[in-house]
Amino acid sequence: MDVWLFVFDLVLILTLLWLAWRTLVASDLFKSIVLFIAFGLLLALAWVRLDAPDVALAEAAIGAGLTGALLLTTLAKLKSQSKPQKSDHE
Amino acid sequence: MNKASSILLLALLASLAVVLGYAVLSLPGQADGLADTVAAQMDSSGVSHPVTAVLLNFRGYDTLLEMAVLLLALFGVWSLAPQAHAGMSATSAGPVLTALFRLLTPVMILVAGYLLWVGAHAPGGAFQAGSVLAAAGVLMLLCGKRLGGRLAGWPLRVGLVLGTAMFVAVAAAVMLGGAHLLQYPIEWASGLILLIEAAATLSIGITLIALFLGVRPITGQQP
Amino acid sequence: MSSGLNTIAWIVWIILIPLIGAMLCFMWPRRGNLLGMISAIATVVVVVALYLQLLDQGVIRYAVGGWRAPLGIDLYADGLSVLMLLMSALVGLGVSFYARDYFKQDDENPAGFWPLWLLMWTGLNALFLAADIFNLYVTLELLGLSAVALIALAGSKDALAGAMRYLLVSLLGSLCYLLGVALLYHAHGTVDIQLLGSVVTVHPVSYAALGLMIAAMVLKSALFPLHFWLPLAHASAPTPVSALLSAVVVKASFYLLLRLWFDVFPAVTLGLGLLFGVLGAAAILWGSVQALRQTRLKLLVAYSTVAQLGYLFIPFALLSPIAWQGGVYFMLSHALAKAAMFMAAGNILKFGGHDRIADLDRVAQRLPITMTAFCLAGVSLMGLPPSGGFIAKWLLLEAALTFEQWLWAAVIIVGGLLAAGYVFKVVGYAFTQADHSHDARPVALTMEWAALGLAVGAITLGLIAPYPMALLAIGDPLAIREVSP
Amino acid sequence: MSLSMLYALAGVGLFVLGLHGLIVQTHLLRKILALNIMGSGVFMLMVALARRAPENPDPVPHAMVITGIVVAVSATALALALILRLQAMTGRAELPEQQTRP
Repeated sequence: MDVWLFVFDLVLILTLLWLAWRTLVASDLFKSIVLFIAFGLLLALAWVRLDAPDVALAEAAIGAGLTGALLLTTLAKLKSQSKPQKSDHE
Repeated sequence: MNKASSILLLALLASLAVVLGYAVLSLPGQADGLADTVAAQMDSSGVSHPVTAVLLNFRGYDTLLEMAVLLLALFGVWSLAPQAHAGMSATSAGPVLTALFRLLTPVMILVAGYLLWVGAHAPGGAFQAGSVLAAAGVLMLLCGKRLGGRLAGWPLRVGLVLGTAMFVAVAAAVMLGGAHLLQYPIEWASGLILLIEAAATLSIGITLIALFLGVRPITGQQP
Repeated sequence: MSSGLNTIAWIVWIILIPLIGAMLCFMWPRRGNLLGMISAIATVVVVVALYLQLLDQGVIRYAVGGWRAPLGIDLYADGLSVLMLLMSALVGLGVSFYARDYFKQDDENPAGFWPLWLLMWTGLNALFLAADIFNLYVTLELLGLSAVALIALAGSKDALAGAMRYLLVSLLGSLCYLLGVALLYHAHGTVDIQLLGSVVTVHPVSYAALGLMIAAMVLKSALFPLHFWLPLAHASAPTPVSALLSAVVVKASFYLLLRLWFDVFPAVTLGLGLLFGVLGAAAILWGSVQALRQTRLKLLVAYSTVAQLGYLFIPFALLSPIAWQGGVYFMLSHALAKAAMFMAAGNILKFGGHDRIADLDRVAQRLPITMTAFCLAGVSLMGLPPSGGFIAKWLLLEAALTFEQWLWAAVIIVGGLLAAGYVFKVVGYAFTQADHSHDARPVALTMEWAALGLAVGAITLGLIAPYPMALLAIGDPLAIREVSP
Repeated sequence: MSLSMLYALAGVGLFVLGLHGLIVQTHLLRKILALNIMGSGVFMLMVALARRAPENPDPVPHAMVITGIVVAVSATALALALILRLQAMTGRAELPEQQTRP
């Protein structure tokens, strides 16, 4: 195996794990979602490395793209819903 | 959660990770699963791209049920959601973004068509095409476009159901000739797969847009 | 004539008809009740047709797409799967009649009860006929997500929280299951149950997959102490949905557990059975005591489900063919009795506008059909003759006594006594006058008769025991023939 | 260690990480994110092990994962709609038993 490719894979995997962890513990929900979208995009890269271009396309479009958009609109709606009651950042 | 129980949880999860990791490492290092079996039957599948052959032919029944799951998610969201106009508030995107999105939309629809077409012999297919279509729709919504009241009723419902309905119709129609469910006649296989995929692309796109909207659109017939 | 009918692949239509029905109800919401009832009746007819076909031809294996496993997906019907299909068909028919009057016609929302319920029925039927563990994952999701949406239809705070908890539990279970599927596929290169059964051996991967998949199914079957999500979800759902969830949906994951136990992992399950039995016994005792303590009728019925599900796990510890027969019979009679009981509770709730047990206020005189249904269902839950519950407990007791397992016998008997306690608690209040009376709202007659019909079914099961037993023997899914002398 | 085993172990890692998040996080949106990460872990294991013979990757798991991704987005959409309704009704996007003090 090519050493540089191996290093690349290792960095990719560690970044994915780090992003997943940050997504779950980030203090701000908006930040969480953005990290999750980044996670999805890097995951698509991992699929390419694993010779699964079909999965990569589906992941980039559905997994990262649409799920991300869904999460962001939901967060916006959650915030506008809770505004009338009390200021509540989460 | 207090400190003791969180440490206990970490220990439990760490041992789960070790057990699962050990199981993974105990798998044979060289194995190609069903790759050869799939390759042997590619000629009679109607397409030349293995993943599409598995999704639409060999394991087409899974895909049929999966379309039903997508439809189910929409039913669930509609039964939960309030009724509202089918659009975002008009101020979602600034003028520059709006212009950019206007430009992007036709390009994305073209990309969706290409992905659908290319799926027969290269990476791509209905799900990827449908989601690109949905992305185009979402951009249009962000530009302040709305679904007219007349389109929001019956035509929208047809669009949502079309993919699953076409899949079921083709799957059942081939049984008229005495074949099994989803057993396409070889000479028609590629045509039927394209037909199913085209309908599925449209429905997946529309369903994902409707899920993004998250409201039941107000229909035209209403007083 | 019979040969012509026998060549039709009913097995496929059992899955397609409710799916088509769901789409039709979505397209024409104004005709929802009519289209829904037609689909429900057609589904029942097709299930009966498959039953007759099975009696005629024996076990049926059907290759979807004409490819066979491992490349394609097979459908498989034996006695156990057809028994489950018949059970869901009976309960489903009763629920369909009941729901027609329960949900008011809603033109504004095309995605109401009928499309969701018919998709759930699709998922159930597809699950009972699946012979492929990945296909089973898709059917599990179909089932879980439709159940969530149906619970949330009630719209109350409790229902939404119950639905949310159910969704989290259901998705967690599905993901664990899917990880097990992934491990098994990569170890053996197939996802077909029959092929897997012949190659799964003692190996780390087998144990990891076994643990993940069994844990997922135990979580979804709400075995004590993993039942925490069940009572609120089942009690706060709309009544027809409560009936479906308690009667059929939890049984679907138990059915899958049986399939995994007997067909995929026969080589590696040693030792787990006793644990299941102990947890089942704990569920019987704890669930019954909780049921006794409830002040709300629907919650009482839901906790009774926790207790009754415990009985299903006793055969794992007894490991005798008679015990397995008893367990399956228990599943059938509990399905009918519990559906009837939830419907009766729903009628009482609708009638008085509340389900506080202490304020039932002579409901027995005022809703006699409903109360009869409640009592008959109670008879089956307690296990009194001549009900289906009696036969089931009799078989379980026989198995326990043959092997001199006194402790299990005691648990079975005490569970019956506790069930009598909570049933009579309700019946007692139903005959007494409350301190202050409430105004009552009318209950549609079909809703009363649907409950009574299912309750009578639960009793009748006690009189026709040979037929289900003969059906269960087709294909020998519970390995009864091998073991018995 | 081969590439596919490395990624498969990463999949196990994501699964367990997500499980931890699902258990300890109280906000429902985070629980949904956690479930999605768990799902990604399962998908990664599935796809990674499909290319243990790099010259002959197995297409069947790829198809299964595409199915899984669509199922995941369906479940996520339903969950988000449910969270919105729950918050509209109770003012909080948490389950009653896990609510932190206001």
